[in-house]
Amino acid sequence: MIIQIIVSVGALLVLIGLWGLLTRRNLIKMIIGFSIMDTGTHLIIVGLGYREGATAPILDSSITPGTHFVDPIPSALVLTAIVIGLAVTALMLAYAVRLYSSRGSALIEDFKENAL
Amino acid sequence: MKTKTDKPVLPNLDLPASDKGYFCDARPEVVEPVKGIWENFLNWGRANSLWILGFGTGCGAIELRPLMTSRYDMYRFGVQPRPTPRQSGLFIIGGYASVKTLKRIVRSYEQMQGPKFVLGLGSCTVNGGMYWDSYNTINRLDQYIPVDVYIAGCMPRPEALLAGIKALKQRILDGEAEGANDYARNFDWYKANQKKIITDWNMPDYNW
Amino acid sequence: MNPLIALAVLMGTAFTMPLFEKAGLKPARLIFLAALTLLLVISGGILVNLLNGAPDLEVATAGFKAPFSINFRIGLAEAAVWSAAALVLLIGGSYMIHREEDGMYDRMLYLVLALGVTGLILTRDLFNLFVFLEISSIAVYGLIGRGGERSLQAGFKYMIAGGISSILFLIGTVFLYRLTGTLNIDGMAAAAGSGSLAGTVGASAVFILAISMLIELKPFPANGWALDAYQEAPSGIGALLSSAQASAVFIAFTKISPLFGDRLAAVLGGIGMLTFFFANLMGMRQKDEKRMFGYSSTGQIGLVIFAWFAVRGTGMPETAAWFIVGGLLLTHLFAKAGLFWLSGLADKSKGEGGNGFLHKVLPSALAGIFVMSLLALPPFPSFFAKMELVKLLVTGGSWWILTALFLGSLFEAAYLFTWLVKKTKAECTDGGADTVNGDSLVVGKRAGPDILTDSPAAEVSSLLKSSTSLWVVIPALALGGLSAAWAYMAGVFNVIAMAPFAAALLMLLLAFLPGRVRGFLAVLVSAAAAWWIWPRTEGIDQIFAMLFLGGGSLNLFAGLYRKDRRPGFWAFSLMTVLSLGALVLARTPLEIFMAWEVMSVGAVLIALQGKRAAGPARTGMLFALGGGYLLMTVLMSIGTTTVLSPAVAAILVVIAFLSKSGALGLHVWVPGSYAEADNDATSLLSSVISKAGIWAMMIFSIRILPGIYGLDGPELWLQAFNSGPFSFLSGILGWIGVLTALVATIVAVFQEDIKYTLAWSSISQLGYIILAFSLFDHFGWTAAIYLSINHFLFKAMLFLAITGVIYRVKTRLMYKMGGLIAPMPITFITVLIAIIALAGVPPLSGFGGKWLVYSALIQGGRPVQAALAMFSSGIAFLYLYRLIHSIFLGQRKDDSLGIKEAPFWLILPQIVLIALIMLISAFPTVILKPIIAAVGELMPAVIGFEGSTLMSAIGYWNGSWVMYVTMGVFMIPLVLLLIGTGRKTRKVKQFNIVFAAERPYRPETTHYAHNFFAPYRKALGSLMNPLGRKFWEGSAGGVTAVSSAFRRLYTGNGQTYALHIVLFTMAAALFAGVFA
Amino acid sequence: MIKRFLAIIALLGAAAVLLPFVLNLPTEEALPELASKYIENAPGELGAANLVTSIIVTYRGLDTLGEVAVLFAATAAVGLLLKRTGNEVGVSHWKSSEILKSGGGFLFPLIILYGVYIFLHGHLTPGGGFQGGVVIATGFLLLLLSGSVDSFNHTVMSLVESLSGFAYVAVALAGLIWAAGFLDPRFLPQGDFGRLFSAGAIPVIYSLIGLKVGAELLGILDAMRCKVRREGVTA
Amino acid sequence: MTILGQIGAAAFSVFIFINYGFLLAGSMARIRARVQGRIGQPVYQPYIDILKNNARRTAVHHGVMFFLGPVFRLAGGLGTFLFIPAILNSPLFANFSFSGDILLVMYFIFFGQLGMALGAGQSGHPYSPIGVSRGLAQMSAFEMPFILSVLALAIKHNSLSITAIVQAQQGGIANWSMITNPLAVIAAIIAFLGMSMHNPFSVVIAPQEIPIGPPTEYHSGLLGMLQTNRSIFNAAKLVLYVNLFFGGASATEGVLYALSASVLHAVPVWLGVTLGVVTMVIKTFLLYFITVFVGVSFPRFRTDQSIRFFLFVPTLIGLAGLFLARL
Repeated sequence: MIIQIIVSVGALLVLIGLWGLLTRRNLIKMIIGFSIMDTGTHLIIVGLGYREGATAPILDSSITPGTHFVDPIPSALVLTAIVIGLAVTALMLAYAVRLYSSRGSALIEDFKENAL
Repeated sequence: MKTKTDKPVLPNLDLPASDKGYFCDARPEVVEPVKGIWENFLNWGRANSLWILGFGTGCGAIELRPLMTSRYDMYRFGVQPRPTPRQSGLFIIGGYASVKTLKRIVRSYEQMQGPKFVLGLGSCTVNGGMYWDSYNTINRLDQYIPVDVYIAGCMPRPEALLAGIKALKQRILDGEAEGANDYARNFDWYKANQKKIITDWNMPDYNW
Repeated sequence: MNPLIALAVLMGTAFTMPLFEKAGLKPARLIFLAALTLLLVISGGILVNLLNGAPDLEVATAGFKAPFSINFRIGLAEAAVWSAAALVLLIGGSYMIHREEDGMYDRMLYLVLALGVTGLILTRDLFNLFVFLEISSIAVYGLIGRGGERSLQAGFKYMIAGGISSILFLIGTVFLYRLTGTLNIDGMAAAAGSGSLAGTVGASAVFILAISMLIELKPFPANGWALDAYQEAPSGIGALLSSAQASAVFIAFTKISPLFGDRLAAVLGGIGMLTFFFANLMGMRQKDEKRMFGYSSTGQIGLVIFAWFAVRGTGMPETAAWFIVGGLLLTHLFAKAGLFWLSGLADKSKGEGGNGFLHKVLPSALAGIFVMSLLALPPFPSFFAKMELVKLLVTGGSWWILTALFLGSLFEAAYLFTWLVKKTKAECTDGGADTVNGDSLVVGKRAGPDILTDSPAAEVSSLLKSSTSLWVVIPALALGGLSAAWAYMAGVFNVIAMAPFAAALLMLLLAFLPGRVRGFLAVLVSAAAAWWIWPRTEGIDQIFAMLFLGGGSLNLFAGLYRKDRRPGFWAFSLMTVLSLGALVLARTPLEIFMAWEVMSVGAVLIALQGKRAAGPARTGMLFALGGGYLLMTVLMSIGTTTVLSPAVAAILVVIAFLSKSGALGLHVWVPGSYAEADNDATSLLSSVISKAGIWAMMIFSIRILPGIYGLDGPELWLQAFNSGPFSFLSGILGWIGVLTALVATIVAVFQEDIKYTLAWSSISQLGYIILAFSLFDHFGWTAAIYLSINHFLFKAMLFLAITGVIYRVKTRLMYKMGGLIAPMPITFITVLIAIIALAGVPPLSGFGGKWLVYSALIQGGRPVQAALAMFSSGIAFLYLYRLIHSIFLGQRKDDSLGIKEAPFWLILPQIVLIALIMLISAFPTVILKPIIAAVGELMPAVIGFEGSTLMSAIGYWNGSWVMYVTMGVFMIPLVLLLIGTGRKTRKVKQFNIVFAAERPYRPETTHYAHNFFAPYRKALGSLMNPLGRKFWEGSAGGVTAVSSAFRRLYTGNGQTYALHIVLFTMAAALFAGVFA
Repeated sequence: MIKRFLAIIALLGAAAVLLPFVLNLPTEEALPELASKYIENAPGELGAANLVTSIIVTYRGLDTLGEVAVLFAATAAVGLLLKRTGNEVGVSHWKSSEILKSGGGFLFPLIILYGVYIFLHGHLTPGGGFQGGVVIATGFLLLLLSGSVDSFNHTVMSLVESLSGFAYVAVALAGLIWAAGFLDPRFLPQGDFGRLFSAGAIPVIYSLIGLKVGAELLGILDAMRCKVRREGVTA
Repeated sequence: MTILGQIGAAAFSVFIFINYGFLLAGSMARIRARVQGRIGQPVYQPYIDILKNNARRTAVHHGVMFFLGPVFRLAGGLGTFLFIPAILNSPLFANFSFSGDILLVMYFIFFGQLGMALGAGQSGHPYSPIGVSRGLAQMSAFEMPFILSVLALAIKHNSLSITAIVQAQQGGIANWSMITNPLAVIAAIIAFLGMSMHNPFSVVIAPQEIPIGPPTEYHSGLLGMLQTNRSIFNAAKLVLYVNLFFGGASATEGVLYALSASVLHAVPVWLGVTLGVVTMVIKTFLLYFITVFVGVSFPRFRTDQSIRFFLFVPTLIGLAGLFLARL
């Protein structure tokens, strides 16, 4: 049941991000759209790893023999995904800065130099 | 083929230098007739096949036309008109010959081949006729080109022309019609007379 | 050799690059190149021991077995692509250093890109695949941005697309993990096999994964961003993008393809073919070089994707599948990288004049090799791969895909060849011989003989100075090695098939030797080939072999008349002549097709050497390739269940061969190519190479087509051609032949330019040969072979004589010449004998040909065609007289006063040809007996010799007696004339003519040559509009209009591209039926 | 207008593609076989309390290596794009509020200490190298925002970054030479479970990653900080 | 027949038909004069003209090809005649017809034209090439009807050899080609008009425009040779036409032969041959009349008009003749 909610919220975030990407003309807003989509995806990844009534896979004093653990692999994957998302967003922002400084406008349609 | 040995060459002074290469500058040569039966036979052939050059130089040309009609019919005598001097043997100078026409007459005459005959038609060729004192006609034709037969009259009728042709035929048969050789022998005299009267001579001295 | 060491070294150097930077630029660059070299060494080492039969290399990480940790597996395919990518990366690195574009950050990103590419190729783990995909993408994002303000925009659009694709990949991966329980691709494939992905979630997850990878491979509707990237990225990066990175992503794509269902596979294959077709369609209108290469590489990758999915369904063994896909992929990798680098180097050396340094020998040869390999021409691996692919499609009977493949390849050939021609042909600054084509008069300045400007020494030194172009040789060498490997695998790696390429390569390598030395070498090689082939063939093959090789050597000998080096001419003409020899000896369909393709493309390359030959050569190339594709379809259906109905196969084969010999309708390229080629090259083209089509039609009618349809034995296939499935052929071919002859002759009459006249005359003579061939009986084929030999003799004579004339008079317009009989008597005699023979006037051998054709036609029951043929030979008489009158007779112009006779090299072949023609005319039995015997083996003999008279059912001809009577009748009047008027005749000059009692003014005004047959033009005026040319130009115009319509799709706005991607995903989902 | 309409269609299409995922999610409770195996024998084999860390650092160590490379590439690319082009005008001091300046000064050492704690105890408590690095970077960001320092010492930053990266690769190679495979941490003793110096080389790897990530993010922030001034357009 | 015998016979038959050619030309001129009410030139005038031309003492030539032009022309005329069997079944008049069939004859006509054209070309005079271009254009046009008619005959008699065609037409007027295939004969006759360069198609040697066209620079001995050729070439064409279309002349059959056979029971060989020659002379004389009549009564076509004329109606007639032959 909780997985249902998490995954649908994740999917919703992806759609919102996509909507932002497709309609907003400002570069920064497009990048924000991208990061929303990233977050949505990460939510889906973690959501799929969750098991009802299970706890984080860290063996410390509070673990009793019978406890169930959540699936550790998605959480490992999500870490990498987040870092990669961070890297891509950083690079996009750098591009946005350079594009803005070169053209003085932040609207995507002003950058149609090499049409055809 | 006649190989070009050390024959005297005409100077062709009136030709511009650039055109000298276009024209042959050899002198005309005397070709002695072959004596005896063979020459008579050839003369018989030449006499009975007189080809007239279709070059109406003066008012006499109109007299030539009736000869083609059935009334006078020159074809009976083996005479027929030819368009180019190369192929014709007889050159009829009909009437006055202006200086301008003389230049063309000389070139056509020189381009005719072998035994060639000239028939001066009308008194203008004899002594200038009514134009004897005109500034641009010549008075005596045979000072410029050798003439075989003169037919007097201020424009003699076709019958007279036929008689003239008949007389010419007789001269050929007798072997006296050697105008070509005469022209070749005293070529310089003829040429001097011609050049005296023709001023715009832009042609070679002898038009092969 | 553990691949992980390579990974470690790359990362270590990348991380510590700032330290080396502190130590100075030199050491930093050294370590950078060292790392790349180590990568190449490791990948090469693994490839070598895999080739020596070692099993696939399995490498685990982190000390645990596969499912628990990430593992690498390197099969032969991965190793090959990896080492190829490593090689390209190394060269790319040195290119970057040479261009001084390598800051510290650039080198870091470059190493990371190398890391990404390696990882992509080797990893077997899905998420790890994603990580390496992101590594290479980010490295590329960084490197693209380097190129200046406009490359920033391209970089940003690239990132948008990359971002969307990575998000889709993530979602797909995690859902697949959730369903199959493992991230290892092999594990997933096993789980998919056991049905765990059957549900809607499984299907959509696989779909999303496939689409994300596909977006990375730049599919058609959604690759606007890729093309902007190609256009704006610096050439070095463009090279890597299209070669190393694209191949790595494709290998990754193939690794996950076992997961796809059949329907999804079909959709992806369809998208691949769509990409190939539309990318090339749009590439046709490109002005910007790099964007054009972008279109070409997206198209090629699309083709590779299509090939992968086409091969997948057929259950063919692994090696055969990779033979096709590997061939296409590796050729594209090296060729595209080479092209990008060459265009980069050319831009940099803009200063050296014109289109950079490409028109020098080595760079142009390299550009040629790369473009030819992309066009899938022999001997490159892509040729063999495309052959197998076509075989697959033909047996599968999928005609629409085949047409799309052929059309796409033709579009690609169009724009790549135009680029090659524009770049490698030095602008003919000195105007060349003035000419007129069709009706527009193009007057060029006086042209010296077209000698390459710089001497050999300068050439080699400039080469060494610009060291980078040495680097670019390496991909060419790699391509050569691959070609040898693929040829070996295809089983054609033998002396005969490979001889043309070896010869061409040798000639290009010896480019620094003086022209005449290489010329002699070429003549020796072709003569040796003729001598070698003579005992190995018999019957028709022997006759045509001698025509091809003997004739070829003669023409090559004539080529020695020019002192300059002409690198292109010697290489390509020798290649074409040897390929003709290979064609005669070829037996298997592959050998036949390979030899045919080399010959037809070689002919176009020979024509290309002419000064203004760019336009016509391009059309010629398209016709050559088009014909080749049709032929390939038929040849590839051999040995398989014959899907082609006999009529269709016959039509395809006939169209292919007729396009080579220039029959009506397919002739538009012939006049231009023949006229604009070098003068002696035209002789080779029209007298020797045009016959290949005729010989090929004969061989196909006897061996190949009957072989396909099981009609073995002369009776059977003769019956097939006269009344069976192929019977319609003889009628149509007959009419094509006679109409070609008629129309070509009429057009030839009105040409002002000699070479156009002779080109049209060649077409009409070929029309006669096709007419004779179309009878499909002993009489017809004897006539066809006799005509071919005859046409070779007098056409070679005509063209060589004309070469001499043009060489001396420097112009090709007939009315500007005149009176050349005096300075060039031997050339006059040659042309006189040639036109007597061509017109078919009795004493000479030409009449034999005419007699054979007409008697064959009458006996074959085709009087109307015979009448039209005789009428056209009547008209042929017109342009022949015009040719000899305008050039040799009439008034001699002043500027031709100083010229001398044609050079010795041209005169000797002409004398040999005159002797041959005289021999054949006086004793026709010498040539006709062997022909009758040779054709007699194939068909029941219809005509024969009784003594020296050739008897047919309805007529007879005694060549020797005709010659004796003519000689007798000629000598007696001559003697009479010499005796009679010879002595009296005096030689006079040109103005001693009766000019209506006036003196002629100028030679030009007294020479009647321009518009010689004006009344004919007035009488037949309406017949004259060039229908053939109008049709082909119309269709070409249509295609380019469609192409520019599609190009408007790419607006250049990043957001629109994102929209395209999402809509593309949605459309693909619809087709793949993922939803319900 | 057309674009807006197409965008809506595109969105609906995307929703339709994502719908099957949301509707019929796989719901079986049991962990997949691979995950349960990890949980059983990870502590035994590697001795790390935090199973996620053991997966990240060893089992899927190549991913992490790749990740570090990704971050490194991103930093290099940002550096490439935004490197000093020399036309910046000297940036005036950031007039930040008094609270930020003094608070920042006070909080900075605590944040750094907290960051170091995270990546040192990566194998025991949740979190690890990446998270620790990010925390350290935020510390420095605080300094930056508070305006008390206007630039960082580049040589130190790049030194730390390249050395830690090189060390990481060295550790990976060490695994190959002494232990069972590339990136295998077991060439160091496992020590006793739950202690700081346990689970072989995992803490070493994670701290190296922490340092590297911290330095890289700092580099990105530093690059972003310098505002490029174009004539006439004030930042 | 030994080689020498054949050559002797050929020489004899050439001698006969060359003189016939001269007399034919002379008599036609005389008849034309009579029509115009003139007495006209004597019948033997051509002989005198040739004698006069050869008797010229000087001559001029423009080069080797110019000098060889008339030789080519005469060789063409003689060759065409020698390849046609003049009289059927008489070895004396069979000439060298064994060396080639109708195609050889049709193409040998070009030999003469080519030589003439080359010689005229080198004369340097613009009128010659103009004449040649008109001549070639017209020749290529009238070739079409001639080809179609010849093909019709070849199809009808299923043979290309002239002797076979003549043989098939023996035995009375009913099986002359004129009767069996009238359309082909009409086309052939129109083509013959074109060949003979008489008036409607005399644009080639139009005296007023371009003085006698191609041979404008020829004179003395060279012109003499051209005139000899005109006679033998005319004779050859006439003999060819009679052989193909009007039953030819045979030494062993024909009307005259039947008459003399009824009188003499056994007709000696020499009588048969002479009767053959006489029939040939009569037939050719009447055939030549057609061209003279047409020539006298029509104005001259321009070249493009004649091309369009030949390629329209006569070609259609020829095609009809062809289909007629195939029935």
